Amino acid sequence: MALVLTEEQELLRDSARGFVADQWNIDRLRKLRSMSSGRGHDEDLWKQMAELGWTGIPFAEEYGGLGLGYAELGVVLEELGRGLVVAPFLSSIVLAGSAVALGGNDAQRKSLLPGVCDGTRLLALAYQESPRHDPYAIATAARLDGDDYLLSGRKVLVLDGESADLLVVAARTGGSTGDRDGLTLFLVASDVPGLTLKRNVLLDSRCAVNIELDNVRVESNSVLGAPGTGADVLDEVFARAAVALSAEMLGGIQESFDRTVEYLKERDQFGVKIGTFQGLKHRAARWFCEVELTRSIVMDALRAIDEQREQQAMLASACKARASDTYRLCGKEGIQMHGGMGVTDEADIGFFMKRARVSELLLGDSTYHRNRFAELGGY
Amino acid sequence: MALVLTEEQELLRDSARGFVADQWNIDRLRKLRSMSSGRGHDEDLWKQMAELGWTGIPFAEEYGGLGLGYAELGVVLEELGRGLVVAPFLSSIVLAGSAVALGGNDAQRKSLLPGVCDGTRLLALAYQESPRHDPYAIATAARLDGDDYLLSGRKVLVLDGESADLLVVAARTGGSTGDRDGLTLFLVASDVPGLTLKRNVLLDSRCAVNIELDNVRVESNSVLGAPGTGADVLDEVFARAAVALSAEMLGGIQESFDRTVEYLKERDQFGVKIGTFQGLKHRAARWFCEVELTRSIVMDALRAIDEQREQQAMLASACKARASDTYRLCGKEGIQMHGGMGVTDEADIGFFMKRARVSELLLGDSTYHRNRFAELGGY
Amino acid sequence: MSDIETFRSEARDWLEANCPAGARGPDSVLPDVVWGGRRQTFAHDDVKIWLERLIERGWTVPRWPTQYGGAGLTEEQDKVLREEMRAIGTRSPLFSFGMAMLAPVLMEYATEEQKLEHLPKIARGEIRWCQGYSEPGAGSDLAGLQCRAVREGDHYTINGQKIWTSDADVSDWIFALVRTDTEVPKHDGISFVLVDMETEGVSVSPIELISGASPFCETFFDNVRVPIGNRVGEENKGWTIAKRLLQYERSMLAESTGVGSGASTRRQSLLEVARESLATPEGQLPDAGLRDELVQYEMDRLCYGATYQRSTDAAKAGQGMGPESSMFKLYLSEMNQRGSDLRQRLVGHVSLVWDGEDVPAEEREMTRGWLYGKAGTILGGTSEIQMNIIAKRVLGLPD
Amino acid sequence: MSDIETFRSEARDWLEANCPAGARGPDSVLPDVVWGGRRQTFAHDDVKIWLERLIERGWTVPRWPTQYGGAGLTEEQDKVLREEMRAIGTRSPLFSFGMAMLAPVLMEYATEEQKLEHLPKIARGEIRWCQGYSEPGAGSDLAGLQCRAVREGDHYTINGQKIWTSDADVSDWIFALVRTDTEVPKHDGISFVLVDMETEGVSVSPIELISGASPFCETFFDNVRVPIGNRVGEENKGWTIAKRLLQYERSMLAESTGVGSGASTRRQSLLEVARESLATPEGQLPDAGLRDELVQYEMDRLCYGATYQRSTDAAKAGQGMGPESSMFKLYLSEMNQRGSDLRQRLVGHVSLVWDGEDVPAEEREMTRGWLYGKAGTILGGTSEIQMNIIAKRVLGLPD
Repeated sequence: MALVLTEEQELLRDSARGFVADQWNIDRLRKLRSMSSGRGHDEDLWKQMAELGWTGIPFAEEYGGLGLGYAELGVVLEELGRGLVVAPFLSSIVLAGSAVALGGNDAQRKSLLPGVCDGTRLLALAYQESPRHDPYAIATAARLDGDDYLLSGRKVLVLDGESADLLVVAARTGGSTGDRDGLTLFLVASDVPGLTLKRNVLLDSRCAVNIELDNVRVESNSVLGAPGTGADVLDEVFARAAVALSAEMLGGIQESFDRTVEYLKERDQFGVKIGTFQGLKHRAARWFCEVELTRSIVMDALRAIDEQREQQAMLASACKARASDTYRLCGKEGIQMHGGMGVTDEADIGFFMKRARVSELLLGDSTYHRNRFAELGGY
Repeated sequence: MALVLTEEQELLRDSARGFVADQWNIDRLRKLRSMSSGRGHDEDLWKQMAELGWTGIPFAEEYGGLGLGYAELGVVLEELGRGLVVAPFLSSIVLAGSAVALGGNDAQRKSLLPGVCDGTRLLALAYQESPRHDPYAIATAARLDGDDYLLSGRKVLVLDGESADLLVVAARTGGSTGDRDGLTLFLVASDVPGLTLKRNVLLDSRCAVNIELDNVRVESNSVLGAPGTGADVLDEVFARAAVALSAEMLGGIQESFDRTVEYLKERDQFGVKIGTFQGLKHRAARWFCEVELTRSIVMDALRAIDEQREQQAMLASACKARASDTYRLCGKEGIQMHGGMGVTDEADIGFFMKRARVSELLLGDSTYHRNRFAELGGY
Repeated sequence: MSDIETFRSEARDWLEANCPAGARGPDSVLPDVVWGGRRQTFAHDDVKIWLERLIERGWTVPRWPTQYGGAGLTEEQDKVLREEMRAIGTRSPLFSFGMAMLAPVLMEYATEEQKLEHLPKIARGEIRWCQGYSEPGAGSDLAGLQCRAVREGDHYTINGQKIWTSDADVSDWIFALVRTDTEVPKHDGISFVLVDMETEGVSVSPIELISGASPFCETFFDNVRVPIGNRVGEENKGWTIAKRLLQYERSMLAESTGVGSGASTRRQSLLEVARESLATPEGQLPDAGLRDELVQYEMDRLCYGATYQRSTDAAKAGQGMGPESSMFKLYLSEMNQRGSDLRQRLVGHVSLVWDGEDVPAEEREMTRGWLYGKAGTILGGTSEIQMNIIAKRVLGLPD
Repeated sequence: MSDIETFRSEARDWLEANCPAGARGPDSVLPDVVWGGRRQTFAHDDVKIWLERLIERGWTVPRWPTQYGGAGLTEEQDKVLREEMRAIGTRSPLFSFGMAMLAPVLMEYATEEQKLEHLPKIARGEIRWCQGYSEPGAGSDLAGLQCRAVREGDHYTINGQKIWTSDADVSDWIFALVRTDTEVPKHDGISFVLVDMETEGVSVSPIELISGASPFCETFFDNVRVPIGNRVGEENKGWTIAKRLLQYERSMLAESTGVGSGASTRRQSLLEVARESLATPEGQLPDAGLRDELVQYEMDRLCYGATYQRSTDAAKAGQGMGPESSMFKLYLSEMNQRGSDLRQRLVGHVSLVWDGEDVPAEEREMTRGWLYGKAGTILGGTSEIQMNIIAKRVLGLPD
């Protein structure tokens, strides 16, 4: 696949861009962050996005999806990221949705995915336990009790977990913390006895919950696919999700860059536009290069998923590492070039920096992915 | 000790600076690099430096030294480094000289150091075997044969080895490559049977030899100090030498910075001095900060040796890492800001870049020292 | 016994007799800073008592002349006094922008009448001052300020707006730069005036930052009448005073964020943070990239600390570093940002929480602090301005 | 069979019949580049034969019109021809600055007479061209050039000096920018002229670089008489042509150093270098810092490769990237320097040898190459110039 948008993809992009411009503005982030309870997103907005079919993009038509690819998903995510839209896209569609699509048996897929595709069912993936992304550092235990499993442990940073109906929970049926083997995914309703959610509003006004599982009883048919296959599913889910998240980040990267360049053209200092200062010009030029390189690797990594290229996982790591570093640069330079205004809550640019930080640490920052890239490459 | 020069140190600095200005110029480097044999330095120059007493600075008076400290040694080395002077100071005085002073028994010190102090005897330290500085990666074997030892192995990058009368050779009397234990230092005349020198001219026009040892027979009294104490001596020698080398690097750092700033003030482009361009101004300002930080840590690390501070070794690593990175920056920015002229052999600035590279890799680059710092700090 | 030893002995005795228990030693309840001013309150009686006793003795500002509220101590005596205070674990409970920034320029530029009017109130912590320099339109181009003071008989009428006036909402007076001539080059039409914030027409509005509520405010002047006598120095010559005050401000910033006890506490905690959060049971950090960054940060701190030490030693030896102070502002603010950022990444997910039920309050504060630190390279002179100053004043590069 | 399939079949047959063994497949002895010109020699007969046969068919420059020495192929035919040549492991043996840089601007700006005079000789590799742009005093300010051409009747008399004229010592003609009017703004007094280097008064002196001997020269003009007819385009309008030629130069540089087979060979070797030099028996790199740098470099190469691909794909889709070519020059030259530098540090001590008896010649060449690479961010437009271009042309930042 060529690294340009097809005509269809351009139409999709224009439609998404128009939707975001009409239906969303950054001021909503100021409201969302002060809500101490309830769903962390706008249900009406989500319904509209579902009606446009976006929530079904990556799923097969037999499950109610559009049967499109990550190239298309990336187009939509980029526009959502450009507007800093808050919606359970990454959590329900990409993370938990992919886990079901990749790891579930046919019955599970048939029962769950249509609701995911039409946006009526929200899923969330509960895997993280350590301070930083570390997929095998899972201690949560799943103990057989008769025909049932009892789950006990603690999960953190479950994105959009407060609005999810059903959680995909990674737990151990064997091995010990840090082992790749012995991981199993479970489908757990969010209102079962023994399960406690604690709600956090993140820096970027999104919601995530921490979860306590205290001998939560689930039936054996709530194992997603087969016991012990958790790591295989998670590896693939994370490789895809890292790229999808990067696409969303790309939108914010581009927008914060564009806004700052505009500011350089408008803001007067010492009687001239600050964009005339070579010190800032050169930094803007280098920043431009980083944005372009990020766009390229995101487009390539999205297509690598659709083409099932062998290098997929390494590209995903290169992609997320670059997106993390570039978005971080956007936060730093965006604020610095906006000067005093940049650190006020009144200016929008700070929200890009905050989204950058959350996105950076989600699913592994550049340090994590450089390490992973090296491991995958065998050095 | 305060981080300023005392009056005596200022006098020493002025004297060294005057000597370098009168007796040396960078054009000599162009000549030295094309000499394919002979001593890699100017013997007459060395004699004069010895007469000025510099070669005896760090040694006790009982061995013919001046009994001064590293603070003073650093002052002289900085001026030598500023002029890119080629002389066996680091090799004979700092590396091998310290090894004898720290590791030798009294008889060895009495017999060897007076000649080192008055410059009539040149020593060199042969330790390195691996591609990069790695003090315990020594395979050269010292095998007991009756009362003698037979040494076999290969040494690389023995600085000024072509002019040394006597080599301090690190070899194994126990353990295996990579072990800290089992290292012993030997005094080996450079003309003994079984020892072959291969001469290399380095990038910066200094000389270093590779050495083959093929069952070189040495008597047991040529063990420096006691068998098995090699690593203790080397650790301390390298901590000191890293700082001394950093002081020398500081001179080149300062000089290449000063020359480039002068160039920015002189060179016309687009009808103005290139020093008016803010892009270059800001880079020069940051470069200035790096130079100042380097000066501070070098001064502090030199005094830490004289005060025998506990943190000495960690400071030495922080110092060499910083000096390596800053000198490298000097090479990069110095050449870049000199533009096309900067890459011609006619311009002197390139010689600073070349010296920077050799100095960077000698005794460990910043990567090595960050790692060492972490190990010493227990993380 | 030499004079200085006599002084030491007397100081020790006085401190022993007068420093209340709550203001010293491990039981000290002294807050980080008592800023003074009309709205000052005291959480503990001992803090108030200690302040009052120091004021009485002139030891809130020991080196100031006695007529201005000080004790007229020599540099040497001052040093001894500080040593003795440290020995019992106490310090002066009073610190303010008035003491650190305004007073030195008043000493240099004000009339005797002005000094007698204002300095004693600063020394006694009666009046709290804030700084009216920056304006929304001017930013780094400080001298491009527009706040206008029109002379009308015996007073100026001031109209305009200041921004980044720290603590304006809790301060009593403001020292401000105003434009008194619009016809001349921008540096030549500025005056330095002192304004009582209770004057009609002065209003203050706090600024919310990316980190939430902040000490910064916008301060508005709407036909504010200020007596001519409140001007310091000549009319239109205020820029000289302004620049001098900025030097004092930079020194204050460098000292307050320098490599003192605070910073070294923090150092400790960054490595501990890493260990707690990520280390293996043997104390090794498994993530090579983070370990490398941590080492680099630690090394940079050593280099910065040595540079700060060198500058102090050079100053003692009479070799001031001058405009190199810009280097400290530039490097330190960025190094602090890096350190703070690294800490956040080391602790991972809890650092992402803006608000929530499952994250300790001190973690949320750290996150707010990290965000607030983004201002470090902007306020008080942006990094770009510091680089300009270094290029021009230190390196002598042409304009 | 469609036209294009017919063409493919014919091309294949012709190649099969005419490409000699030494110019194809694994046994190819084709040198990296045959530059042509009067001093061209051939190390192997097959190379010469192959060149002659391609010239005869117009396939050294397949898309050029036949009257200029080409074969008038369409873009599609050209693509097919390349595919067929790749299939038997051969390529055109001729490449030159004349083909890549001069010819496109001649096509656009020269008179028909000039085209007929020069293009066929370029197509046949008879004349080798070099570029007379830079001057010692002008540097990045290319338009500030001083080399003077004074019109005297039917000729110009040229006096001045050019620098960085690659391969001037082995070239036959030079295309040069000269100043034909000193009274007007600098861009408006420049003309573009073609000069036979055998003309009296032209002399060449090679430049020694930090890496040793180099292809670069200084070229001196001492009262050199050049016919007016050798000027391309109007007098004093040469700057337009000059800029256009620079675009072709940048494209050439981007392609020749792009992510083709050469670069990927090198990629292979950098990781291999690391393994050979430093790896444990299990293939792990023990030095965490170097491993991290290596990974970063590898990732950057992927990003750069994707960007190059994207630009190619965009061009195919008719969405040219335009001045973004400056991005390629800027990023690639720095990335190459980093890669080369990293390699040197990976191999360690042998990389430090300038000359010596105990280091293999290819290692010394790598070291020279690393040094030579320092010119990558300077020659052909410094990185600073590229950043200026991006800021102005791509981002639209004001002057």
